[in-house]
Amino acid sequence: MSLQASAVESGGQPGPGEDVPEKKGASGGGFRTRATDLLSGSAGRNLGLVIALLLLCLIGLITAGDRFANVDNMMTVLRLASVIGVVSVGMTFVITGGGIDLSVGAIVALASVWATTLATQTMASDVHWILMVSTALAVGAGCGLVNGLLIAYGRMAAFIVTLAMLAAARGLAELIADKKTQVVTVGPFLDFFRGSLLGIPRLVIIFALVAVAGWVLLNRTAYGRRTLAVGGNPEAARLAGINVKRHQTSLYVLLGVACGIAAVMLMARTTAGTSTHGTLYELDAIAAVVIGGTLLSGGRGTIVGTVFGVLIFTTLTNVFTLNNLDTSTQAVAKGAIIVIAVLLQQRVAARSTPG
Amino acid sequence: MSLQASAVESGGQPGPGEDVPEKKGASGGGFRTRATDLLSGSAGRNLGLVIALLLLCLIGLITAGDRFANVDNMMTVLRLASVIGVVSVGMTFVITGGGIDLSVGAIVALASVWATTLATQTMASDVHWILMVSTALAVGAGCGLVNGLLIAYGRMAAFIVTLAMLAAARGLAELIADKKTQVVTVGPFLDFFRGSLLGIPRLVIIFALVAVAGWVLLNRTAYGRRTLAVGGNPEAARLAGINVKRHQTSLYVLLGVACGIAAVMLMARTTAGTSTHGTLYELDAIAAVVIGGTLLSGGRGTIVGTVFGVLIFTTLTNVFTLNNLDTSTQAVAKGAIIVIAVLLQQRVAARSTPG
Amino acid sequence: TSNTPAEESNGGGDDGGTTAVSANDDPGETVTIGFSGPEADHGWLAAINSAAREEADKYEDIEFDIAEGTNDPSAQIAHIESFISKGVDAIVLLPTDGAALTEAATEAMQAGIPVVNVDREFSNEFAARVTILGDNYGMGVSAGTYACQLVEENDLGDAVIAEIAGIDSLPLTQDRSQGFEDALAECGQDVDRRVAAEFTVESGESAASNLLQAANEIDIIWNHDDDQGVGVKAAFENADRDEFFFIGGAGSANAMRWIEAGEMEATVLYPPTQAADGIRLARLLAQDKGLSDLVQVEVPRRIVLNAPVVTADNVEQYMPLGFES
Amino acid sequence: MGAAHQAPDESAGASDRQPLLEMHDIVKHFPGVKALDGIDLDVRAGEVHCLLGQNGAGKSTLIKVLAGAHQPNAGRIIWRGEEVRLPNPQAAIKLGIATIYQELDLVDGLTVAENIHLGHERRNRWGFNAARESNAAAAELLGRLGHPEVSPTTEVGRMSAAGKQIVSMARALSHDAKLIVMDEPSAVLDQEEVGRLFRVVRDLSAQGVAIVYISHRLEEIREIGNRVTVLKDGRTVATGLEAKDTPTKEVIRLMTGRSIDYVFPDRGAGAPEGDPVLEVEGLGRTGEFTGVDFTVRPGEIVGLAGMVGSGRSEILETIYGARKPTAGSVKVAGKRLRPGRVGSAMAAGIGFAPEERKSQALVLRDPIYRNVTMASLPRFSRRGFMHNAEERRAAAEHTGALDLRPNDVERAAGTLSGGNQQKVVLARWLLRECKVLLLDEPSRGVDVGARTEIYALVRSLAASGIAVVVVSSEIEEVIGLSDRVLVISDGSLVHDCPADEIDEHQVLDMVMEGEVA
Ligand SMILES: Nc1ncnc2c1ncn2[C@@H]1O[C@H](COP(=O)(O)OP(=O)(O)OP(=O)(O)O)[C@@H](O)[C@H]1O
Ligand SMILES: Nc1ncnc2c1ncn2[C@@H]1O[C@H](COP(=O)(O)OP(=O)(O)OP(=O)(O)O)[C@@H](O)[C@H]1O
Ligand SMILES: [Mg+2]
Ligand SMILES: [Mg+2]
Repeated sequence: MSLQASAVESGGQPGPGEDVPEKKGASGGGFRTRATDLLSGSAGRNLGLVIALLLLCLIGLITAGDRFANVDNMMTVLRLASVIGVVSVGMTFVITGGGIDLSVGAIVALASVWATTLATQTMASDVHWILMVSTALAVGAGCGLVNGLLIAYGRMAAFIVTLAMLAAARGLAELIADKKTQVVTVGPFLDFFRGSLLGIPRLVIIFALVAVAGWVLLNRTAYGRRTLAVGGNPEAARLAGINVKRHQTSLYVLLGVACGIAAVMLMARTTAGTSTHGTLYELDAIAAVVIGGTLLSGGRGTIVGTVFGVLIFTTLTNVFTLNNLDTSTQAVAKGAIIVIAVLLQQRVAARSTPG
Repeated sequence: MSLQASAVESGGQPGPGEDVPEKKGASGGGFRTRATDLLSGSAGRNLGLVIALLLLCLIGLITAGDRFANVDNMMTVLRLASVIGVVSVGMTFVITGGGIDLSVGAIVALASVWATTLATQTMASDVHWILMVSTALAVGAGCGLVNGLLIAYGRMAAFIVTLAMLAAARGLAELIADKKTQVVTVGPFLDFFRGSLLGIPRLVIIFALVAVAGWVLLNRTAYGRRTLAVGGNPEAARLAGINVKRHQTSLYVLLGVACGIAAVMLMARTTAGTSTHGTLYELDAIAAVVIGGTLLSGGRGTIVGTVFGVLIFTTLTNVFTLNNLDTSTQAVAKGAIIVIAVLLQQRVAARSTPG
Repeated sequence: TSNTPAEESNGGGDDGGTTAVSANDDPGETVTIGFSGPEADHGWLAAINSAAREEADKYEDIEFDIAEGTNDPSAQIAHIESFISKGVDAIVLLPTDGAALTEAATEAMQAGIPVVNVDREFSNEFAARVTILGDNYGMGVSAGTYACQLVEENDLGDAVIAEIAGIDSLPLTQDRSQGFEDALAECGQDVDRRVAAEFTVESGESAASNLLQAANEIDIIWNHDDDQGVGVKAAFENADRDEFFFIGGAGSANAMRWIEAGEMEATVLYPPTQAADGIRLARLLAQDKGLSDLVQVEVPRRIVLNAPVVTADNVEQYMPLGFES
Repeated sequence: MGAAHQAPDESAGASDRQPLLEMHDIVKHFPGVKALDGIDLDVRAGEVHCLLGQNGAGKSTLIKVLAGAHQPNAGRIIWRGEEVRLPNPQAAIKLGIATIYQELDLVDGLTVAENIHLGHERRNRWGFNAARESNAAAAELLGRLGHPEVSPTTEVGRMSAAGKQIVSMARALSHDAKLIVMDEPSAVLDQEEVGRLFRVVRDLSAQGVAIVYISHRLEEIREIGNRVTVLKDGRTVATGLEAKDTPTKEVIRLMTGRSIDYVFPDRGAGAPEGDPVLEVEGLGRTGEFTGVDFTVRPGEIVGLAGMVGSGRSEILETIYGARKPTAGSVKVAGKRLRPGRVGSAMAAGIGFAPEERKSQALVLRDPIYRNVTMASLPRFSRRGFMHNAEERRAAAEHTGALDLRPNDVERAAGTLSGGNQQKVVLARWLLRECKVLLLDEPSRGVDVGARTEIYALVRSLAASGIAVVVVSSEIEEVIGLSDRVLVISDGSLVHDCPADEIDEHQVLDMVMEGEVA
């Protein structure tokens, strides 16, 4: 008896708005064991991603050998992944809650510029670098709040609101920075964030902390549960007593704060704040989230998947670079690999479901 | 006895995935008249857009006077609107059908490059420029077909597939063009497409034809009905005997052809084919479609709204430029104006509905 | 270490100028040179990349490690970090953002790897061993000065001068505009209309189309970039306007041909050979050689390339420098 | 169940013809479930063949196989003597099999006429949509169904569930079918509507069209059916039973495997006492209902009777705070609720099971336990962290008490059969220990066995001191279950009396006339 049979029948694409329960996610009735449960659960869903990542590493190992497989290179990949990773974790919440945010890159830029103005930096060197961090977080949260209020209480489409924010925040960043790159001069700030702990760069540690906090928040708290409900069926959530609007707003604020953190990390990494920071982060973050298995239509989200999604994209670029592939060929290969990775993930997920 | 039920006050955001009937659109049971019906229909939904556009024109008139309000300038706005307009009309179909396409800009680039290679142009000057046009259309249709097959039959998320296509098509365009700008040398081609008819540039006429054809297709044919059905409730469409996968595929092909047409128009406008053509068209087109009133979650689409959306964005840039506004201020103003336009549209739509 | 007899065919030939005087082109010990630049998403940058690649190919003692072009400073920093960990002998770096890459370059220098900074300058002079700059400010000045000259020659009085800039948020665009403005001020002129495009043909066309509507009569238009110039020129044709002097920037082969054909007044050169020069210098640095062409024995710290104006009078001379875009 | 025995005369002649449809040994697996495990069914032309079975027995799955919407893993389908394959819905439609699905699969954004003709659009000479013709045809079909007032140009998304049901029926009729499958068409209809539906069904079978009719209301089966097939756990347990002659007890025994007394539970001795816990005063919403006044005491069950569209759902939703009233107030235990705030109502101890479980109550993709605990998250969280094991245990306990099938709380709620989804919604509020429970159509789509359980449950909840308000379109249910009956007509409360002082006919009269007969 084929397991695929049921999957073949669904006519609709798994696109936005679909509310048919996913067949691959459904698990068996009476004869389910703990092990298959795990498999068909999050691990099963992520197995495809793990395989894709391993394959990628294998390719890296074969084609670039030691240059790929050394601690330094691994740390480079992780460090590169960490900034967009933090944004993607935040994005996972917004998408799981049924929203979308195109303004993340612009918010990162605005936060980085605001936190590196002469005024802020002077104050920060007088008092403490924490001032710069708070500025970035506050700017991020503020932008997120505006997004959230317009979307939830103003009943506007998230796509449009955040597109407007994308334009406005980047424009504002340019105005503040006067289109110049603002160099970070606060030594202690750089020392702290550019340092390592036990050989692991602090940026990577921050990413890890954000990812773990995100995982706990989504999977182990009432907040996460509400996020899933709001994304899965907002009307049902409302009738079950969840304050849907407030919750949606909070999701955008959360993502705004993540953007603020990312801005701080980027400032440390590049020792500068500029209005060009975070360019195209919106696409990268959404891509990582979606490739990780979070449904773009909301109601199902996975932080582990998102982290894998980010790692896959970053490793891909790293392997390409180590192999000296030219940009155009890289782009073509990247397109093909994304499709293959997702197909792989689907097949594995289908296979790991008990029948 | 009436069978109409009012939609329960929606608590959710009108964002992606919403399938609760629009509250603002809900109209009363027995006491509905023909006139209010019309208002709450497409005209009512577009009234806000008309007002937004008129306001914009008023601002243009006040701030730039004759320079804004002259035929030349109007034609310039229309000519600039026409390329992205054709793509947006195609995008309206895909979004109405429940999909999304991020690869439109890349497809435009690839089609323009492919149609202006030395080989194609040599052949075209020997035979007829129609060869260049057919090449562009075929490339567009081909890319759309790949998108459609992977999404509908490969059951992959449209966002991911078209993101992959975005990377791959642009990369391929770069490889073909070797990152050079390929100048169009086929005189008759340029003469034809850069010419005017009764004082109206041919490009504008093409846009008008595409828009009218799109309107008829969406509103007056079985294909359009099925598009709405497939986007609104794919399972219901399948049960009603519609071949949902084939239909979805055809939508992406349609958009691909629109991209091919846009590529031809762009080749004529810029006298060149290059891999940088169509940059960020995906965002522009989706923004125009959504601001026009098409639901991002599918099932409701309006070509008239899309045309207004395109015109609003193009006029906005025109007015800004006539006023010598700097780019950053433009961006901030643009963000604010988008939000205001949508809020306006919502209020007007709510006002024009009885009850 | 080299025992290949093929050196002549590799090194010499096409670029006679330097090889004649110096022994520096003789093969030395093989060195690895890392190169990182922005994404080649536009003609000038593509020319930079290919010139660098070609230059490296000429020397068989160069092992060329070219990193993927990227517009994300964070990713570029990663490139530098991986160069450091790979232990390359020298790095040629065209930063996406000079300030943002200063720290990474400094680290490389501290690791003993000489860094050649190309085009966009670091914010700290210890971050590079050599800095080769195309002079963006100078480019604006050249364009402005030439515009002044045109005003004078044609007796334009208070001329209507328009500027079509490139990507506005880039510091280099700001430098060019500043130079243009300063030079115009010298002769009592100013920029009446300014629009910004995005270094692409399409954005050039739409920016120029809108610009032409903004003013009925324009005397001089300076366009920052010849690559977007293809679109700018198409816009002129579309609007059927040619009452102005059209000055370009960068100096692509297209622009040179237009000048020859009289369709363009002039273009301000911004040579895409900087990276190629950077490769040469990096090789010399890595092999501990000097510049035997100069009196000075050492490789200099800072080289600023000139931004000459190409007009119908001298276009023939500059034609070979024009890059196909 | 005192419905009249009006047998259509044609049925006698129908029985000796060759079967129109035969299904043999149909097997259908879903991941982890055998939904169908060898089903046999034969249907003759011109008969009304009833399909009975508990929630989850496999009725809907069987008819989806028949409609080409599901592919069976094994089995044969024979149509007019020839074996056929139904790879997709088109194939079934082409053969002349039209289906009204349980989950009303209509497209909200299209009009009535467009939905009716979806997939077989009317076109004019040039291939464009013939809108006028399509509207006219739709109007004719709606007229046949007794609903000439429904405009073919209304958008379906704005119609009530009952309206959508009518559209679905019109769509099935539009196909010129030889067999029409109706999956619980009466679930959302009131008595009058059901009467109209039956007239249409009789018309059709008189024309030789076969009907497969699914319902959980046994009295309907008796009224309209010719033969009965009973399913249990994916198998056919009885087929070809005479609808008129088989005793109800026997049918229930076949379905459930045990004997159940299909009766309403006893009302406790004496009227409930104590101060009213729920007080609704002058509640109104412009255009929907006005001046609704009533009180409910602890332990009392109050039933709201009325026609579909009379505004009962709106009243419940307004009490619950899901809609903001334009007049009046709601008090719980003497404290006034903040109008239009669900949170305020919940905090005061009101629970609400809405009428449309799919769109209003359930997150279909989420596991059952999460749907059950959705309204009680704080109870399972310590400082914001969820106590997952306890959550699952509590959910399983309550779904078990409601006899959920399969009782596996990890399953996605969307994979449950219709009736079982309703039990999940009920479990949500049982978990919350409410003071007041508002139930909108609690037994819609629920099978006899479970229905009896739900009645008993509601009664025992009341006995434990909870005040219950029930809305149902089955007047019999309102009267049988409640202590007090309120009659709603056209948005206002027209009558309020103890349940044992009123009978079905009186209620029906009031509902229609809008006043006491
Ligand atoms: N958009 C609307 N504007 C004004 N009145 C409406 C609207 N929609 C429905 N109504 C009216 O509101 C009343 C309540 O409708 P509804 O179908 O919800 O009642 P109900 O008694 O709950 O029926 P059911 O038993 O099917 O749930 C009806 O009179 C209906 O005509
Ligand atoms: N898509 C699906 N995926 C997994 N299991 C399913 C699916 N659809 C139905 N089932 C299961 O198949 C069984 C039969 O369900 P079905 O809907 O046919 O029952 P039913 O007899 O129509 O019940 P009801 O009277 O409640 O409508 C149930 O156990 C149900 O959970
Ligand atoms: Mg069913
Ligand atoms: Mg109701």
